[in-house]
Amino acid sequence: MTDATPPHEPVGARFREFQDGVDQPDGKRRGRGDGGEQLTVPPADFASYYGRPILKAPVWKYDIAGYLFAGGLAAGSALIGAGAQLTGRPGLRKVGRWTALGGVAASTYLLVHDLGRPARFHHMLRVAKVTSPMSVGTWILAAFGPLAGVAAVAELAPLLPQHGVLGLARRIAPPVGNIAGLAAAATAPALATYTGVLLADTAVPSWHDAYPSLPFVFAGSALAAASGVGLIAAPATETAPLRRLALAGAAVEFVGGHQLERQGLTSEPYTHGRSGRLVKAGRALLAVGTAAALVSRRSRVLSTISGVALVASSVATRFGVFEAGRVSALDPKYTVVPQRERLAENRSTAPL
Amino acid sequence: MIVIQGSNMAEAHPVGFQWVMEAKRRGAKVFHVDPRFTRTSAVADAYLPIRAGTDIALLGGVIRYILDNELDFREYVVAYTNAATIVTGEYRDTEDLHGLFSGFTEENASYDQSSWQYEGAEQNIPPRDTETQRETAAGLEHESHGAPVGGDTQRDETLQHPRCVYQILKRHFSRYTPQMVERVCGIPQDKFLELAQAWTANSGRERTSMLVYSVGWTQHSVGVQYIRAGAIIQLLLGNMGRPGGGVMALRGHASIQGSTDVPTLFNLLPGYLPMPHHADHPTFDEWVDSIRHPGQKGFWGNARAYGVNLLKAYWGDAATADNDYCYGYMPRMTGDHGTYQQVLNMIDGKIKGYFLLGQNPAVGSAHGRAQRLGMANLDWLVVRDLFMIESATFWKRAPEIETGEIVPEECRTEVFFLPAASHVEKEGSFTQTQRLLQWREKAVEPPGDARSELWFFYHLGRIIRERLARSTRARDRALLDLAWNYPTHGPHAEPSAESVLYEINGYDVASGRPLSSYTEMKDDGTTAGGCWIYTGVYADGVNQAARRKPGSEQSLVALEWGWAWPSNRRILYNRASADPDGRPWSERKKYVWWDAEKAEWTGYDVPDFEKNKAPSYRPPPNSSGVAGIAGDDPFILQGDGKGWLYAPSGVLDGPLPTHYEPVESPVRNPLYRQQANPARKVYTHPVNTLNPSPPQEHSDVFPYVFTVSRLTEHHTAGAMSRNVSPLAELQPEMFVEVSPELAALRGLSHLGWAHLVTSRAAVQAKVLVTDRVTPLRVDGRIIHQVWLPYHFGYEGLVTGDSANDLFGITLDPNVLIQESKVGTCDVRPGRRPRGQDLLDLVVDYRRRSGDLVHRYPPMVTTDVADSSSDQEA
Amino acid sequence: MPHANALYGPLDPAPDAGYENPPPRMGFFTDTSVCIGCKACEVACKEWNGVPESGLDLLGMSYDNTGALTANSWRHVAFVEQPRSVGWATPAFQEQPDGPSVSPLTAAVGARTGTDTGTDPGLTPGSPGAAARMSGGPEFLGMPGGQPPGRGSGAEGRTDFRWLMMSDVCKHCTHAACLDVCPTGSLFRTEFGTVVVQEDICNGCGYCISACPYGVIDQRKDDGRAWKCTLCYDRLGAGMTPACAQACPTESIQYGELDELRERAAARVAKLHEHGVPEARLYGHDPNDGVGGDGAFFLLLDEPEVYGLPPDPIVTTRDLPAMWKRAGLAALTMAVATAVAFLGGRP
Amino acid sequence: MGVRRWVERWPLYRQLTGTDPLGRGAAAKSARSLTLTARTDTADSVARSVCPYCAVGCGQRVYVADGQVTQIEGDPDSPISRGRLCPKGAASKSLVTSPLRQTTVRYRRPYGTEWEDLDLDTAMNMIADRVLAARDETWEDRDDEGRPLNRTLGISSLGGATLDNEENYLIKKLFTAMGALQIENQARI
Repeated sequence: MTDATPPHEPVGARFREFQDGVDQPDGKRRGRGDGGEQLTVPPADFASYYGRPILKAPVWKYDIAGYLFAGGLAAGSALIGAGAQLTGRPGLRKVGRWTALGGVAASTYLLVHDLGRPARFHHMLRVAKVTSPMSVGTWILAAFGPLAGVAAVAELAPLLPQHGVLGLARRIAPPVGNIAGLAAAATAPALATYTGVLLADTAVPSWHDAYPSLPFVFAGSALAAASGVGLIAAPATETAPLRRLALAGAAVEFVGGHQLERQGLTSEPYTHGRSGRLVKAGRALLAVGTAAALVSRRSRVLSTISGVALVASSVATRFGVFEAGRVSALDPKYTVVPQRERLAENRSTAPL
Repeated sequence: MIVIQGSNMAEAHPVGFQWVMEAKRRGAKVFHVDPRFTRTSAVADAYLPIRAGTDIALLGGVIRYILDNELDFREYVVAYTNAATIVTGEYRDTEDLHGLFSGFTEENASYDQSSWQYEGAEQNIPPRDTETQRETAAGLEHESHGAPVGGDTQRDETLQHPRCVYQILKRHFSRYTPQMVERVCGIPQDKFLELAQAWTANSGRERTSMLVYSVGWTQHSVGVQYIRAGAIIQLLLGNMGRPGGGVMALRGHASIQGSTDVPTLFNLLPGYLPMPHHADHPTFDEWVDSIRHPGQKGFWGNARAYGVNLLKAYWGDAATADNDYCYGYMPRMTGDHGTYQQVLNMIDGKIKGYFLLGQNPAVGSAHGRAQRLGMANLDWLVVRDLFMIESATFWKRAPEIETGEIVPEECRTEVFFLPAASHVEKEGSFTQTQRLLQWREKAVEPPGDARSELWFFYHLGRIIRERLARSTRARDRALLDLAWNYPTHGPHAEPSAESVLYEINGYDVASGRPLSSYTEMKDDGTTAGGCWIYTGVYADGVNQAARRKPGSEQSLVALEWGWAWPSNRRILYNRASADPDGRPWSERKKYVWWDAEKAEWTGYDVPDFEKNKAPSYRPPPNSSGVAGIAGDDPFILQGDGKGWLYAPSGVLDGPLPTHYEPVESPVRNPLYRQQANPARKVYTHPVNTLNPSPPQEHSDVFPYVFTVSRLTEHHTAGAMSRNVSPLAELQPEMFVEVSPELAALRGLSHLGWAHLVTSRAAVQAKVLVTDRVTPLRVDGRIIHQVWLPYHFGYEGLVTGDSANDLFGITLDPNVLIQESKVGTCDVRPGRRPRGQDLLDLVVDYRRRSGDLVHRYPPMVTTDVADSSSDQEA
Repeated sequence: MPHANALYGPLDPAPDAGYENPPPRMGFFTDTSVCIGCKACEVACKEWNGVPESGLDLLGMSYDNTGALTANSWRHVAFVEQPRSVGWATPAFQEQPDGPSVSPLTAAVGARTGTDTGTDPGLTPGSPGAAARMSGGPEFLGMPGGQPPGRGSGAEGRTDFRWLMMSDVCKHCTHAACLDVCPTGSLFRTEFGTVVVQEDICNGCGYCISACPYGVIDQRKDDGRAWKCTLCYDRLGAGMTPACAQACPTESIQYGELDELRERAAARVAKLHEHGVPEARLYGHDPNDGVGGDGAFFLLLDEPEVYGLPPDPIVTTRDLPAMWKRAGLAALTMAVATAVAFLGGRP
Repeated sequence: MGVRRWVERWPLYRQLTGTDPLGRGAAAKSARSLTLTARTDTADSVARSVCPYCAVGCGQRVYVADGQVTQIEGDPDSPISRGRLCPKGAASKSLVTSPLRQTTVRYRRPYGTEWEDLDLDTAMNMIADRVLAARDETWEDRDDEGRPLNRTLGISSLGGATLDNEENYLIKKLFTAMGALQIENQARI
């Protein structure tokens, strides 16, 4: 037997990674001892406990990113539905209402699915806590969901027989649907924007620091996505407001997104890495979608392209923001450095 | 001040350590001396890194510092120790003989102790044959009392006589200078002086210092002398028998103290009575006389009563004065029958059956491979444990299966695994580290087939006696006459533990009244008692060990919590807490004192002195027994009532501690030509190879020092922690701690693998590179030490190689405890080879270091030039 | 009406949570200067609360094989090896033939142990660079010497050394973000002022986990619910001491009325300062800090982040009113934008 | 009535009508929290015991319910330990209730490759047989000079130091009467 490198058999999966890194470079270098070489590790400008995150990363799965998208889509669509209803665009109204229902159903499913104990979903209704955006959101969803449902179901009225009990329903449905549609639209902006608070009201550095802008990003993204669906599905003759809405949504999101990148160190995840790429992709798609919407006019193809881009933009933005939060929680840098800076600032401004 | 050395108290005894922290809070300074920086060092006021196995050199340095600067507590030393006693002119010191004392015989590597005696006492007692004493671990008999001294001694209380103990001590330790301490131990002189100054500054009338050790001291081939060295310091500084002083032996198991008091040891009977030796004790009278030494002073004068009571307790009505109380039934020792000798005999096929009772030698004993090979060569093995331990599954899971040394289909050992009851499933008493007996109540029934040892042995005895009921053979009389009638209760016929405690305590045979003190024991057969030092634990028919008056409702001494032997005393020799006139040395350190008005000793503790013996009492000439102890002789179980700085007999490897290198050491002894303990117990057996050490050649094949010990999170051989999930997860894998410097030298990386090789085995472990381990500069060389926990084995929730596999077997001569705190090894990166390759690796090391099987380290090396004139490469 | 400081600032939390005449607020003071790292707290907690095993992994983070507070470890003893002096002791390795310290390097290696699963409960890998920094202390700026360890000796070697140990636990904040954001009321404030997850209520939404500024509360994946220290709510109700504090051999973990603990802690810091340990400082004791003071606070010997604690945590709900305002504004913007889009095109 | 009680137990109702409008404390208390008790309070019995690990001798209280150990913790009355325990002592409940504990006799016959089951009585009798056989086979009556030996060196024993004094006493007594000399203990190690 000589000093040949023995076989490595990782004891547990958790060792595999460092086995690769640990047993080779340092050991060999030290073993030879031929001097001069730096035994260094990447420098850091802050202290931590074994470089480990101070915070727990969100345990939310991508369900929640999906929820953010679906909820926003539902809210925007409900608004569009109501707008179409009030301005006499039945095709667009139908699309809006159906998308709202679809969105809220999906978001409810995703929300429940993400729970560790889905069977206990109803525990959300034990309390109503203004300190808990999720509680507030639950109650908003509890209000919005049925309303959106009624509004959407009302669209089925023409399928009902003319006579009998169902005939009565056929006659009552449209006005009930209209009331429900307007009521849903009234709660829709809250549904779209509370999610900004949902993320911001955490210790996750990149989310919390973004609290002034996240509701706007999400509001804009919701409008853009809903407009996108409308552009795809609604009769071309009724989509004019959607082009304006897409533009408005894009504007709101751009402004909000711009702020996201101006909040210091915790902006980094929005501009770098996978999360940064997602956010950037979202913005690029938003620009493309908006531009396409503006020039599409009568072109069905362009409208569809625009719609798809806008929806994709919203998805990318939500996933990007979601991922940025995870990244910022997992690196202690984003926790320690801003807090240190804040302490230094307080110290320098504190009276002696 | 508290000096912790040879102990990692915060890790191994965390709850006891609360008192150290309490003292620290009140201003005490804590010093920790240890080969590596531990959790104890982390909270200590000073940490001294030391080379494993050199503690006597450091302690000797402190002794020299005290004597040179006359910092001893002179009044205490003159009155209470044997400093003034004059030693015979025959005595020659290590100073004269290159590290040997006078009286050494090379043939049997042992000392004739006659030249160590006090002046005038040379012929008074024929010193027992030292070789026999070594074989029978006779040093253990002194756990409760000192060795005998004959007649009256001559004293020079000015301490000027060249042959008085004080002057002998001074000369003996003269070469233990700070420079020498640095050279031997690797402790910088400043650090040494910090310790020595603090120790001496915190001792005297107003202050006391405490010394704490554990198996870091005992598990050496010179282990007993480590403790002697500590005791000398504590005596010189007046720290014995006083509150906040003493030498604290922190023992490692719930009732390991009890296991020596009521021993399951081959050489002892309960109460430290010796097991009869075929040549020394053929008759009852010879046995008794060998204990009490007619004409001797002190409490051993009553040894006949203790012996008779034990035999009465064993054989009851059958034991009468006419048959010497059945002394003839007793088995006789002929030599060393200790656990390591047994294991070698097992390998040689001499032993048929083996009981393991809550013990796991496959992991917990030195030289694990020898242990497993021994077990694989038995007829039968009974394992009683809570868990399926390594010692029960060696026949299918031992490392030797992989190397082909044990083949299940060819291993004949029949194994019985019997599940044992846990500590909450049976009642009984534990004796903890301060001799305190505490009774445990039974909480629940044991599950399934699990039973207590009490049940097992009672019923095994019952069955065996039933089998032999019609026997007429003489050899079976001892079993048939045995007093074996214990009341039983419950569904499993569990014997009553209290009835056993009652027998241990002793009782009046006629009335059955429990004895309240060993002074009530009679030598005429009218009383019986199983362990004289425990008499009183059942005083007044009350289980005193079960007393649980809350500590908050008592003084700090807490005399009404449990029961301590002897006679519920909490600090031994506490007469020394008062000055010769019986007054406390100081108000701060008041503990036990003479109340002149009532003419009795009184205080916070039970006085360790005859209650009404005045300080002014002087024994009449030629008095013996208790009457021979003067009113100012606090050490009443010593033959002369004095604390022994110098031990004229009883310690087999010298009257004074001397630094010898561990048997396996990379260093030539810098102090003397004599390298290692010349009187150590050696086993020459093919399985027991030893790594070469200077002045032997090839010691550089094993250049590094390794030491092993406990982690807080695990318990000894691991059965009680590696099978318990909340503990297993806290230290989940075998590891080795190495210094950054050794890691660089040997190409080890943090969390990578390394293996350690000795001439016995190779053991692999994950590497923890840490600043807590430092290289040392020893005698001009850099010495690297590594540390391993010894808890791991191949069974349980977490497993790993066993550190004890690395050790060979060499024992301390006094008590036959193995040197398992220090050895030499090589350290290599990566995992160890497996199967035949593993054997080849070890064989290769043996080859490179000489033909070790036939070449043991020489016992005497005084003919080889010492290191100063023979600088090693 | 809710208290003016209901979301931020000094507050006695139990009355604010609707308890009339509550018992005094109870808490922990963990004095790390006397911690011996025995981990009795970790085990005693698991035994009492039936907390499952948290994995059998050697992490190489000194003696810390637990890694972090998780759903399966409600007490976590941190171990930090540093080549720095500890005020009460003389330099440990003075005059030893040592090279430079290896602590930063081993910490960097230890940082890489773990998995990416985050809370399984598992242990998230750390960043080696940041880990290396921990053992240097705040004023330690460069990496250890530019040569392999062992090369140098004497004066340039390490001499000082200290081994910090600290038993971490849920802080039971005065303003507990986990509790604030819990949508089910599973997390609630007890009459003792502590913060407890009610296991019969929690539906595992996970919001509390992102909200905790200390990274304490955690989801147990195979169970779905969130778990953390309850400060032994059941034992408190029976007038008993929490399991960890009861077990702690050296009184490093002290349990009692928070007001009294704060006084005790201040005295202890003063004493340590007096005895040459100027780096001793309290953490989480101040009712004016970002979480209104912790119910479990600490005496530390280094910066909080060295122990894995945030240096200046602020409860996220402090900004909640502002967040709602921004959300309202955004909602309004959305509504207006929609209105304009639909109406603006029809002059 | 049922509906009313149901509503009154609804935390939201308590929020709106009680002292805890934000629903962060009293109003949110669950049914379990309202009835929570310490299991030490509801134990059937408490045994006063001593920790089985090291030799410090810390006091333990062993709580039992339905014949099972439900908790082991430090005994605050003990002047030695003052109610404290180290991690090992604190793990005592896990020790005695460990699922890894063996509760049945296991037997490995010579040259066997697997464990077999064995009845406890049978095992006791088999062990007694083997002890007597080994003793007879290796009995030494006298030494070369005719001095008594009365012993067998064919039987060894190694005991752990977690055995009780009473157990050690019986072990030593029986083995001594049997002539078995080679009785050793952890105390030697």
